[in-house]
Amino acid sequence: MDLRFDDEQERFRQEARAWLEAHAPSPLAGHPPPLPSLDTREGFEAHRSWEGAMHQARWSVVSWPAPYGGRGVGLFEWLVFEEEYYRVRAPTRVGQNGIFLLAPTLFEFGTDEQKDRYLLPMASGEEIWCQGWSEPDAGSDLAAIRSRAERRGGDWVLSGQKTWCSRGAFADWLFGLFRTDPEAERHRGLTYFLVPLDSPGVTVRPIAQLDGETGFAEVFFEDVVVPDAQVLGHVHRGWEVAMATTGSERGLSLRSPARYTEAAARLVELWRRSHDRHPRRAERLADAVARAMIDAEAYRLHTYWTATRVLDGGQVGAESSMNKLFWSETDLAIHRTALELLGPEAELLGEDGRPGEWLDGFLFALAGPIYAGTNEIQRNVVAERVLGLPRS
Amino acid sequence: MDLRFDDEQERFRQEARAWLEAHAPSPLAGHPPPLPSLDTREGFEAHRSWEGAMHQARWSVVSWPAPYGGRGVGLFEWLVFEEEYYRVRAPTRVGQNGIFLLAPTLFEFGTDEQKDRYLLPMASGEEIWCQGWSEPDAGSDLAAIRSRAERRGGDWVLSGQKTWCSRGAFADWLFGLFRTDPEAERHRGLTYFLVPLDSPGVTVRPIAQLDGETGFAEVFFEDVVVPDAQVLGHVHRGWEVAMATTGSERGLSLRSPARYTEAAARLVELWRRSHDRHPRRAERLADAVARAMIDAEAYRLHTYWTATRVLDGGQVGAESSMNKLFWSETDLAIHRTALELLGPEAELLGEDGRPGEWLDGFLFALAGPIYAGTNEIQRNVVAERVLGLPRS
Amino acid sequence: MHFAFDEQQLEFRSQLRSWAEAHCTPADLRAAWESRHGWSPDRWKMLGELGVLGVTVPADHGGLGLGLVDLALLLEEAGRSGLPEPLLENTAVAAPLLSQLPGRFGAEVRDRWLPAVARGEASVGVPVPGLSGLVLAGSDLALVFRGGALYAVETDEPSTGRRRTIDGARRLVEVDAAQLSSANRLCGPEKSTPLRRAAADRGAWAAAAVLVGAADRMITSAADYARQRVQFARPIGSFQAVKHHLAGALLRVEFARPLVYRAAWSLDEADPEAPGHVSMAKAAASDAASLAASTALQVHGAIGYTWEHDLHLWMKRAWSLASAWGDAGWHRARLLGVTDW
Amino acid sequence: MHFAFDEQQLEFRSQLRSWAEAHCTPADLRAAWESRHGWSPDRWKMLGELGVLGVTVPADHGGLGLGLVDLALLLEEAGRSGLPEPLLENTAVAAPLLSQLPGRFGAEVRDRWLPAVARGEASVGVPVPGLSGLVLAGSDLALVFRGGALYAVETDEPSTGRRRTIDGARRLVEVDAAQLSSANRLCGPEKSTPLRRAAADRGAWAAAAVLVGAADRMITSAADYARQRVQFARPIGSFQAVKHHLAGALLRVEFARPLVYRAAWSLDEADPEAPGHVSMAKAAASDAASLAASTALQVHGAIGYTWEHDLHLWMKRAWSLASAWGDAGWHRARLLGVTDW
Repeated sequence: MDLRFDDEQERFRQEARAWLEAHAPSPLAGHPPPLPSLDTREGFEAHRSWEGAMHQARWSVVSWPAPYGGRGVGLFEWLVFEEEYYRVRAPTRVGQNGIFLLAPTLFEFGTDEQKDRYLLPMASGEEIWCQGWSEPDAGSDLAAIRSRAERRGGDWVLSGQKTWCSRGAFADWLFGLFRTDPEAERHRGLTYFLVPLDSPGVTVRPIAQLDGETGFAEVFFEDVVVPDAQVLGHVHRGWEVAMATTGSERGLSLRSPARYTEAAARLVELWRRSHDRHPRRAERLADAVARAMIDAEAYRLHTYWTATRVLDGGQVGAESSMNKLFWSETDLAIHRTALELLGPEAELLGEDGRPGEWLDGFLFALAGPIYAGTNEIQRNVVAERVLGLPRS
Repeated sequence: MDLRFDDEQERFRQEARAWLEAHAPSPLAGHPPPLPSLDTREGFEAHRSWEGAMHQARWSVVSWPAPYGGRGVGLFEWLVFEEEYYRVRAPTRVGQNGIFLLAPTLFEFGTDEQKDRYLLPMASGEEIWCQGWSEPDAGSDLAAIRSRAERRGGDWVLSGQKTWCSRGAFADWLFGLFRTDPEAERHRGLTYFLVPLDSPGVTVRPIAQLDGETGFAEVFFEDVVVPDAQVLGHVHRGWEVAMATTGSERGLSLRSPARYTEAAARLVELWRRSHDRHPRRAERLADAVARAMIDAEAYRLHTYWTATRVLDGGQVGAESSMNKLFWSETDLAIHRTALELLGPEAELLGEDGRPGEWLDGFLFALAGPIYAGTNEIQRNVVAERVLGLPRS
Repeated sequence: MHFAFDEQQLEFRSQLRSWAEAHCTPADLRAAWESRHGWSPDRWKMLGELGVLGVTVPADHGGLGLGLVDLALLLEEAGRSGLPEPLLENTAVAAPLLSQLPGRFGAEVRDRWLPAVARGEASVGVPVPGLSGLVLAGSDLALVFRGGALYAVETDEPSTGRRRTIDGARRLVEVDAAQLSSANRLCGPEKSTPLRRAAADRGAWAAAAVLVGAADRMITSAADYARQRVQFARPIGSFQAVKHHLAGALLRVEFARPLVYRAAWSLDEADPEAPGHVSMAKAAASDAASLAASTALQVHGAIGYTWEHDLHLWMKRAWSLASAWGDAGWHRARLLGVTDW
Repeated sequence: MHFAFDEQQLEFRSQLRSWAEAHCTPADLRAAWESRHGWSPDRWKMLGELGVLGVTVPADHGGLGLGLVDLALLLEEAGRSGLPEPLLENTAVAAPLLSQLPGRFGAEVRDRWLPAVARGEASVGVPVPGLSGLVLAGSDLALVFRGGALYAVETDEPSTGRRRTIDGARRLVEVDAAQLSSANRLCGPEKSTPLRRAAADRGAWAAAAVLVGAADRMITSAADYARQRVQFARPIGSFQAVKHHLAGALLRVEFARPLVYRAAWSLDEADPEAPGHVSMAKAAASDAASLAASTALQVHGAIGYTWEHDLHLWMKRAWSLASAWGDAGWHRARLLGVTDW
């Protein structure tokens, strides 16, 4: 056991820190100002430019091989980079659906042509991806997908409807599952497609979320023609291909621990400040603050633990479900506690009419137990796969 | 709306208080010393004597009609009596299974002969009853009962096994369900029997509980002969008869609110004392203490609310499940919080080698979410009957 | 001892419910949120005509001269319907406060404004504890405690410090200190302190009543949704996880309710324990509504997270009122005397 | 960065597990609870022979001279098997404390007792924070902090103040103040304070490790039971309520574990942050074990509430150790510097 980062990792951290401190838009002093909200057209484009700037300096996808814009570093270096990224409160990654959800699948199942075609524009932010998993009648029950792809000539013709496509309002491409064999049962007969959202027949309907902004969208497909080159993995085997991606989503990459340790550190700061003005309120909430702080740290260490196992040749299995449960609950606990610390000010929006950082974070955290597989589904998975309890 | 007790009720309260203060064994100063544990032979008999003393003064069953030893008072007077009973920390009622579970059923379904035969000895503690619902394979799934009663000559012959019979180790009689029609499905074909535990063929095996004492027992029946006079209600209709009883158990009578308001008041006392010695621990736990106090009070008021509806001619339905969930959770919260207030002393037993009041109360409270229908079953009932959600 | 509402009280609730079903639909709520103050002076007038705004106004000022027990079910109904108008502030706080204003100037203010409130022709703003100087947007008169004194400030549109809250119907404006003067000063610390405390208690109680109604609505909506939404070829309401979430949330609402009703009684009776009873009610109702909100959201899933779905109209009211007038933690702390103020 | 145990550490754990399966069965635990001190000197000797008791004893005193990281899995295993012997107190607290005793008398005490502990021929008692002067029953030597000073008291059976705890294997005896004198005084406040603090941290850490093992065992047992127990013609483990209870409890254990391992590393490295890391570990492990206990009990139902069923052997250990060495609340408060002491 060795819990120190080695010299090279420390140098990598310093290099990342120096670059981020100089370039990252952030609410912190000494940085370029923060970007407008990701969920507006203007903010989306500003975030896209930031992805481009990161790509220029090769910080966009540090763990990818150099030909695709990365630095070919390992899992721990990626975690170190994330820690630095959140430390300076750099912008939310508008490219995260592509980079963290699709890219691992592309690396595993993509042809060389596909990798060459999609990875660089993804890393640079030129092409932003949204996901197309859910449908109106296929939420928790993802295998109930009804959107179809039919063979016509040498191409595929897509029809149907996807929903809750995060980033869908302004994204360029969508990845998702479509039913290619209507006779097959549920998980079978699905195929994984890559679809440009400017294709004829695609209609994007932005959906406003709790804060009134359009963080996701419905996407309608009417006879959208897609060539074979945009099928990822084997035809009819999309479920297995997709599961690799949802594995990464719920596993190590989507919600890096740095996000929670950073939020927990801010919570402790807020607590210290409020202790001066309202000592008894702060004493009362000390337990909840420390709880949130411990959970954030537990998540970080658990990730290191899992990362070590992966580097030693192990697999990430149902842990991804445990991770998802834990970070979503931790995120809610951090933000609920912060709002309690704010007391009567918790309900106020900012002078700009938008939720302040804690209320905004709370609204965001509320979605955590729902997306990427509801927490109810995840608890089933943990009970069945880890504890061996029988399926209902 | 009028939340005052009337003059007559206040006089009744004063009379009960005066008698209890003079006679009730209690840990409080000025009282006869508390009785030994109910779950020992010696303690059981001491508690039986106390029931006798209460009966002599007509305080044992205040709400029953005078011929059966009561005062014929109403629901609110009963609640007032319970408040006074818990206020002086009088002994646990060793007769409670009979008085609170069986008696309501006897009043509703019993013949005049049965009422004359059973109620007075029950009120006086001469005959202490235990319940015989559960069986090894019929716990949450109570309708899976397999103990049988067969017709032989003019009598019934009982065979099988009951378990988790509270007070069973030392009780005199058992009431419970036996299958009289083995062809009938689950809830049907059961009959409600009253069985003396000294009948030939009955074997009682005391079961030690968490604290090492024998609070319950297994009861084995081998060809136990029982006459028709000991059938309560119609043959084969025992389920309906029993449900009336479990309705009372989970409804208004088994766990009177006074138990929790008294415990919550002691908790607040403990909190005040610990605030002197460990102010920061106390500040930290103030929230939990207040929560417990509020919940105890909510349970009391909710009971008054329901009692008013019953007196106005309404019914107690699925509320009994809500009550059971609420008091069992409240009881645990009160005792957990007390143990936290005790800090490092929480794990210690008393000088006498027995758990002190808080640890003892905690162990007792732990059983709450299990007996009288697990809380999981109760949540199903609430969801299905109150919220109209579909059965699984 | 008779812990129940009477026929008249139940009947008044039914009337308000029928009215709200016609005039306070989710579409009406959305329109209100888009409007200047977040609520509608027209609907305010209708509430006056219904008699709702006069419940706590003395009969000699054009009201019904009733108490908070008579108001309880109406506020609960306001929570259930999501009514955006400042009902709780006017009926539970401003009207009783106006009734008690001391002195000649106090009598003038009362005589002018109480009848106007009862008729739904005016709304009187009161400051929310902890957010000093902020009153609801759209108030014609603001009663403001500052520096220990109580002032009555006529201003239908303070220009500075407009603040939105997470509840789109609940907007606050700051009363400019420059507007406070000896001319509109009602009384000094000695008389204003008990008035301020009483106002805070009545506000906390009323918020609790509204919260119980909102919580009830969210649970009912989620149960409706759970009966209809099918996944894995079953209504999701048949899954134990969904059942138990909803049963747990319902439990907290059902046991908060009698605390709220009892506090109303205690306030009406001027029971010295009333502040403690209010704190119990507000703490339980705040928690019940917060739990109902997160449970309803989880049961709805992504659809509940959208602006298009109506759920957020109640969730946001629940979050706002759970924190306003003292949050659950503050009221629990007050019960044990361990607050900062 | 390599956050994993090495082969040797895993192998040692396996050895202890095999040994415990043979020598520390539930029947053995019950026998220990009935015995004089709650644990068995014979098994203590066997633990010495296994090398377990020498892990943290320096090589020149007959031990392996290893650290807490090497001990972590062994303590976890002790929790899993319910081992009644005072393993955590001797290996994690007494041995390191003996190793650091100052002065000539300190050296004498060390030279005499460390090898005896390593061989399983003696047990050294250390006081539990907050229960001043109480040490485990059956200790041959007690190291006692009193009035700022540290004493070494030889006494195999203090006569006064025997106290049982809820854990039948964990009995405490009071060291008589009359036995403390200048003759057995090891050092004064200046030297004893850091020793006392270090001892408290190592004890809290070790308790966390045992708690994680006990929690793991309770969840595993409950899952086994849930697979077998049939109600409503289905194994109860197929009900979502049971699944979700157990998944929730497992989650808390799995995320407490790395906190425990990290704290061991930090203590071994004398990291200045180690006390905070210990507090995180103990808080998380205490809560995880308490939750595992109540979850396992609820899954078992009435059978789990009996003395005959083995579950209570672990529940009671969990309750005892969750409160000993600083409970979860105390450690969380320490993280923010808001404890009473």
